[in-house]
Amino acid sequence: MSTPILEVRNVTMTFGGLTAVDDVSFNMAEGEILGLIGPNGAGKTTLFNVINGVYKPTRGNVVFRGRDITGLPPYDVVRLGLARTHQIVKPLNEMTVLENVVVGACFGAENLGLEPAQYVAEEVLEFTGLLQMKDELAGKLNIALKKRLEVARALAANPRLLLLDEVLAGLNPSEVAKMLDVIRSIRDRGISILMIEHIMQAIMSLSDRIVVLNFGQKLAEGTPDEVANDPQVIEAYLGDPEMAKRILEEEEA
Amino acid sequence: MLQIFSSVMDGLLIGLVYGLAAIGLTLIFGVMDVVNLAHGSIIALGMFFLYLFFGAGLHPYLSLVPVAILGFFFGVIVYLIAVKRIISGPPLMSLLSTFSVSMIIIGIGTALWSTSPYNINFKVETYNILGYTVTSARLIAAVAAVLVTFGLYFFLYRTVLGKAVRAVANNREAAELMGIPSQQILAISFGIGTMLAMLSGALIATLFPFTILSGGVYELKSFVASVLGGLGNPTGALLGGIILGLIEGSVAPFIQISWTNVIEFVIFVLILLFFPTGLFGGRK
Amino acid sequence: MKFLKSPFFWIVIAVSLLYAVYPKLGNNITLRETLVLSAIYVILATNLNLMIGYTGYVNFGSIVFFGLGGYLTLWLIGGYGWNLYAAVLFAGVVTSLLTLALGFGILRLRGAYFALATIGVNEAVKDFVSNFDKWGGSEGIFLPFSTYKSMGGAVHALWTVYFLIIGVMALSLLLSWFIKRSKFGLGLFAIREDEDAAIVLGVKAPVYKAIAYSVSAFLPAVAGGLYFFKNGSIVPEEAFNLHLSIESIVMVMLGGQGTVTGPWVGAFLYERLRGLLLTTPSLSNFHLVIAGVLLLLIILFAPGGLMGWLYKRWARVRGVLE
Amino acid sequence: MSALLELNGVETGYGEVQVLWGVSMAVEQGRMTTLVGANGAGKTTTMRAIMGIVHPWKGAVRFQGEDVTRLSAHDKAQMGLVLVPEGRQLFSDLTVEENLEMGAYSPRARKSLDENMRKVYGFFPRLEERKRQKAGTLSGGEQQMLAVGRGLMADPVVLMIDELSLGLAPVLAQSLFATLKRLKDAGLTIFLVEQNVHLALALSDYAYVLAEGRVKIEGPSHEVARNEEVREAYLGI
Amino acid sequence: MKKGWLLLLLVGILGIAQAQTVKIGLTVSKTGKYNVESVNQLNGIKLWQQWINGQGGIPVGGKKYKVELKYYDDESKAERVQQLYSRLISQDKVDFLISPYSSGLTAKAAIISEQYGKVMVATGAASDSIFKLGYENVYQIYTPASRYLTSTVDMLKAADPSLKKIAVVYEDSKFAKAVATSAREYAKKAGFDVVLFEGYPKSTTDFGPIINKIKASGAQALVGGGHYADGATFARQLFEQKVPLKMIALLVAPASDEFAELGDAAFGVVAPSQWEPLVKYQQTCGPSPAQFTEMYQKAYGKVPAYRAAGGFAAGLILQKAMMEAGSIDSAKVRAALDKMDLTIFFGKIKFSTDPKSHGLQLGHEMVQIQWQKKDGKLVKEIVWPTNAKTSDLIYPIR
Repeated sequence: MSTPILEVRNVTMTFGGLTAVDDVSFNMAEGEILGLIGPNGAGKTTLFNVINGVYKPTRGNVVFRGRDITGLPPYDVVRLGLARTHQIVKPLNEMTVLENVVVGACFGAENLGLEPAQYVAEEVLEFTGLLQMKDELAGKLNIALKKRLEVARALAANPRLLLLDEVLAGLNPSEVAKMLDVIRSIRDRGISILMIEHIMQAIMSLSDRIVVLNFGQKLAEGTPDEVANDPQVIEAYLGDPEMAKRILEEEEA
Repeated sequence: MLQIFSSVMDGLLIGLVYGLAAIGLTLIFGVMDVVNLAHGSIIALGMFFLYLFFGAGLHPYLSLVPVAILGFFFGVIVYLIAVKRIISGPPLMSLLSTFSVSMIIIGIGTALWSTSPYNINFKVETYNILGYTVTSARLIAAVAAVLVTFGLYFFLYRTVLGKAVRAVANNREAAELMGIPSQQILAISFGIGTMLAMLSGALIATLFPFTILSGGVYELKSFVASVLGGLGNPTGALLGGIILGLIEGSVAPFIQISWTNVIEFVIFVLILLFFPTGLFGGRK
Repeated sequence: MKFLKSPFFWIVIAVSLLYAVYPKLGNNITLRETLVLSAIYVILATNLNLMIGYTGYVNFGSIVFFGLGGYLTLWLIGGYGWNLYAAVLFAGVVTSLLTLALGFGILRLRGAYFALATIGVNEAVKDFVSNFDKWGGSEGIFLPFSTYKSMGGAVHALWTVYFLIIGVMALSLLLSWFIKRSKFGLGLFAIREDEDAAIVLGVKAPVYKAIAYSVSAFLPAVAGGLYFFKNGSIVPEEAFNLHLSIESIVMVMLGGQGTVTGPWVGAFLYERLRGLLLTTPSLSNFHLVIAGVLLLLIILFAPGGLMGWLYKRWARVRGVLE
Repeated sequence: MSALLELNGVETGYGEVQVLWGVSMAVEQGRMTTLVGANGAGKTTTMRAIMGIVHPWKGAVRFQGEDVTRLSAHDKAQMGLVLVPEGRQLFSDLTVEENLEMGAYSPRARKSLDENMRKVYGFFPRLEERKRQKAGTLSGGEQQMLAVGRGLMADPVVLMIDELSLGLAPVLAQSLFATLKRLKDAGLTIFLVEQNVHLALALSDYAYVLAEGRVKIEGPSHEVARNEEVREAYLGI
Repeated sequence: MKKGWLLLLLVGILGIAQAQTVKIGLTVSKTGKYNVESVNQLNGIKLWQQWINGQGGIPVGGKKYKVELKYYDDESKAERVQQLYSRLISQDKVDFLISPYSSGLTAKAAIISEQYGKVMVATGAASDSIFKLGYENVYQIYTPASRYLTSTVDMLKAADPSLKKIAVVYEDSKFAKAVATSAREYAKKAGFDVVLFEGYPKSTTDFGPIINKIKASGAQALVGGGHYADGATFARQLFEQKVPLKMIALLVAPASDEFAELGDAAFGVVAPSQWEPLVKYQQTCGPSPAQFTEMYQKAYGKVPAYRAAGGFAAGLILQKAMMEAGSIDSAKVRAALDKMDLTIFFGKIKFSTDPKSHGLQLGHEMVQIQWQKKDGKLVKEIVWPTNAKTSDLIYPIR
């Protein structure tokens, strides 16, 4: 088997007394789509921040394409071909859509000059269906387009691995469908994807495998089917159907 | 030995007054994240308000009361005109809007009182304690600074309104949800911060001569003191003021006086760089 | 040579030539002295804009560059007999390098903390220089009149300095323009909009910021050298006048931060306005008040400045005036 | 009988992005009403629009028969329309007791401050144990207790809770819900946003399902719970 | 016919030319930090203009030149000074210049006057260093800083030959530092022990640290100071802190009448002054000190301070030089100034012609004043030099 594109080894991240990520390990194969799910506050976004270098983990390592990138600042991580999007979109508001994507292309893996970056950006915008609004200010886009812009910017960096943080949240079904198409075609380009998502239908159908986090710990890992039928997962994430009954019973007792 | 003792005592006494000025600055920053660049000119205004009441025949220490009341309302007005609209904007906006208030105050002040120095001439006793000479004005100013600080603490920790100020500082939206009228509280906080600045100005006026431009020096000292103590932390600001006074007092015997400022500002920048939340913890 | 096709480039050249030629033709010294002041303002505002407008960092103590440049220049000329050109270049380079080093430190601070630190740096330098005997301490440095004689007499020397200052003004504008259209500028704008996002997109923010800070120091330092050479002397309060720092911010805001034309127009208008207020007897007592009210109105109601307002009205202006 | 709290065709959003597209709801006196829906469906925005933190662009909010659409959040809170916001939003630098006291800021609630304080401590004895501690130092569960307790201190006519069990261990969530049930049984009107659909539907009387900023389904909770459509839209399996 | 008209016109022009004017330009700090001093100085200059124009103008080479003053507000700011002096020379075409108030502004103006070869009489500027930069057209009226406190030291030595320890404490400004530095050298030569030599920053209002140092040094007398505000404060705090000094001599502040407002703190304080209304110089031209004082009082309703006298003196000296030169040509007037050696109501006037210090004032001397009590009221008395004194020095004061 070839080297995994990403290895997360025993990563722990604490803030003050709070442990946000607790000894999490998993591997990702080249070309894979790996879903990362778990209740709010389970540490998913923190884990993303550790992987792309926003945080330096308290313990553990992140290895990208065989190279230890633990503690490398995000701008160096992008250079190596690991790009990401943000759950809470961070558009460069006062810049146009095109300029936003040009930033991604300029400072991404290829380290392009302004002019070639322009071509890459236009190509990415076309691919993500944003081309006709390339001269709009990014701050004026609606949430769906902003999400797509996040993806376009990350894609312009020409990554080998893309981290997608809830790119479907807040989109309506037709927008979700469009975004899913975009994600599939990204995969078809040979880019590996690690994605955090809440919309189960989507993540179940897209992912090759799924990792479930709960209270910072890895709760389960496996194919969508395996995970969906794991009772622990159902309880932690979907809510325990028995709990209500217990409350009602307690009340009566 | 006596010189060092005298210097340290002098530093401590004046440091309390610096601390009071710094509390005014840091309170406003703590509650609404606004660095008030009108702070210095407001201090100067406090000096002149005292001068006016003194000129009208009121005893300087009695004049502190109307100065405080005037200061509070002045602060509320400044808040409503210049700060309210931009309070959620980027920091540059509040820096510049308070700076423009400063320009307006200094402009009007210059037109009214020119830039020449004024004095509060009243009877000052001199005491000699173990060879250390101290004037009643300095002692009273220091004591008044401590009393006002205690008053502020009582207000912030023992009254509902004071607790509401802290609540708004902590989480404006949650306060609003709990029925606390946050805009009113912000205006009140700005008023109190302004009042403290004016009071410290008035106390300084009982010690030293002043011009409408005098505030600048104390504004810079307030910055240093509040950064030392951690921006947004009133106790820290008082301690920062005392430390500043002690630094001034204790280095004086050993170096040329004119180097004191260099030392102060170098400490200021170093603290900002290496302890951005100050020595006693401030807001992030 | 794509820039040769841009109307903006030619506007800068034309205005600078007009600045240079007009007073010379009429041998109008008064106008020259007025324009020097206006040019210095443009230089300060334009370079400050690289930090405030492009990078989003509010530098309240930008005047420290101007003052340091002035001190280094006069010290080298007065003490070591350097010629003016070598001295101002050296002053510019040294100031830039010092700023670069400083930048790696204080640019870790954001928002109000950075602004306060820059005030602290300016005041620390001012007080240090006031005590620094090699630079004359509080007495400052005075140039012997013979310095001007070696430049073909004082009249000639002062004209030369004037042309140089106009040159620095043109350079400032062109530099500001080139940066805006460069990859470097793109990185800075990304930092201004959202530094964390920029870092994640691959912008080496710490390095970019420090370089922008350092670049914004170079031409003001050169201008400081020229200006104080023209004055023939330098003292700490004039060199590190915090007020002028803040006035520069007003100019940037007045014209519109983040644009190339904004600080230029803002500086020009501010100088005119100040002049008008000061020379009108009924207003001169209130010039500070009027300037303050004006600034407050801009902040409260037109935070984009003049250019922001123009862009909103006539989007096409953007194509000609950067 | 007209409802205690009513929304009529409320539309709102952030900047130019519209989130709610004509939401109408009614919260009846003495009932527990719940609002469920996917992430991003607009539940929190609905709560914020009711309070006036986000201003409704169109439509009206009526409380106790009065149009309160244009009132500010603190005015509504003083009238007894109280929201326990998502993410707790405690005054982390204030002590537990001070937080509770701030809950009772409005003149209406301050009258019964002591009595309410006793009640809250009765519900959450842990809070009394820690009343001198700063709120920021509490554990997640204690913080949620304090958030609810602070809301109760306001002497609410309607208590709105946004994401009660978010990020809480199941045991803690369970005990909080048990408390909520007791409050409801004591006659308090509750309006709940909850991600744990099973629980929310099992405990509440009436439910609204929100999707894409519109109310998709409404009805008595036990009916909504049996609705396959809901399971599909929300749970995705 | 036409020729007749032209002739008439020509005669007309010549007729006007007969009543000639000489234009003198300067800037005044109507606003800013030098406002009070500068306006005082202007009052003196204007008084001179009225006085000489009242006599029909300055008699130069058989013609009479009326004096026209042209002045602008420099806001006490350097950048305005250069702009305005350029304007005075190139646009207003003035014939001669008088300096702005203060050494700092004068230095800026000097560069402009020098590059156009215009003569500038400097008043209100006591710096030595301006005159060591190689200027050829600038002439100083005031006693330069280096000699400000030297006569104070002489006076102290005369009053108490046994006193040894003195402190020199000065404001850290160009002027005061220069004064203090030369005072220290002079005192050392005179056999004093300078136990403390220290500057304080310009904006100082709290002299506590300085006073602690003075006490620790064991100094018996103090010379120093800076400008008005700091000097007054310093004197007050020295008094409040009961510092045991036998003599206190401060620059500038005690020379002002407002100093009396300090009350008991003012008592005994000594100051060097450029000029006092009570001086008894025997002038060789122009009004006597008493006449000047009377004229000034009539015009402005108050006793002239030395700055006003300096203003008048600046005009008078320019006038004298023009008369000597018999021309208003700059080069000739410059030559006349170089040769000048006379005594006016302001004192003796003689300029250095050494190229290394051209224009520096050599002749004029300071007088020493002391605040004393007469009938319970504070009054300024001249106590030095002995031939000019109105009262004896009170020594020691504490």
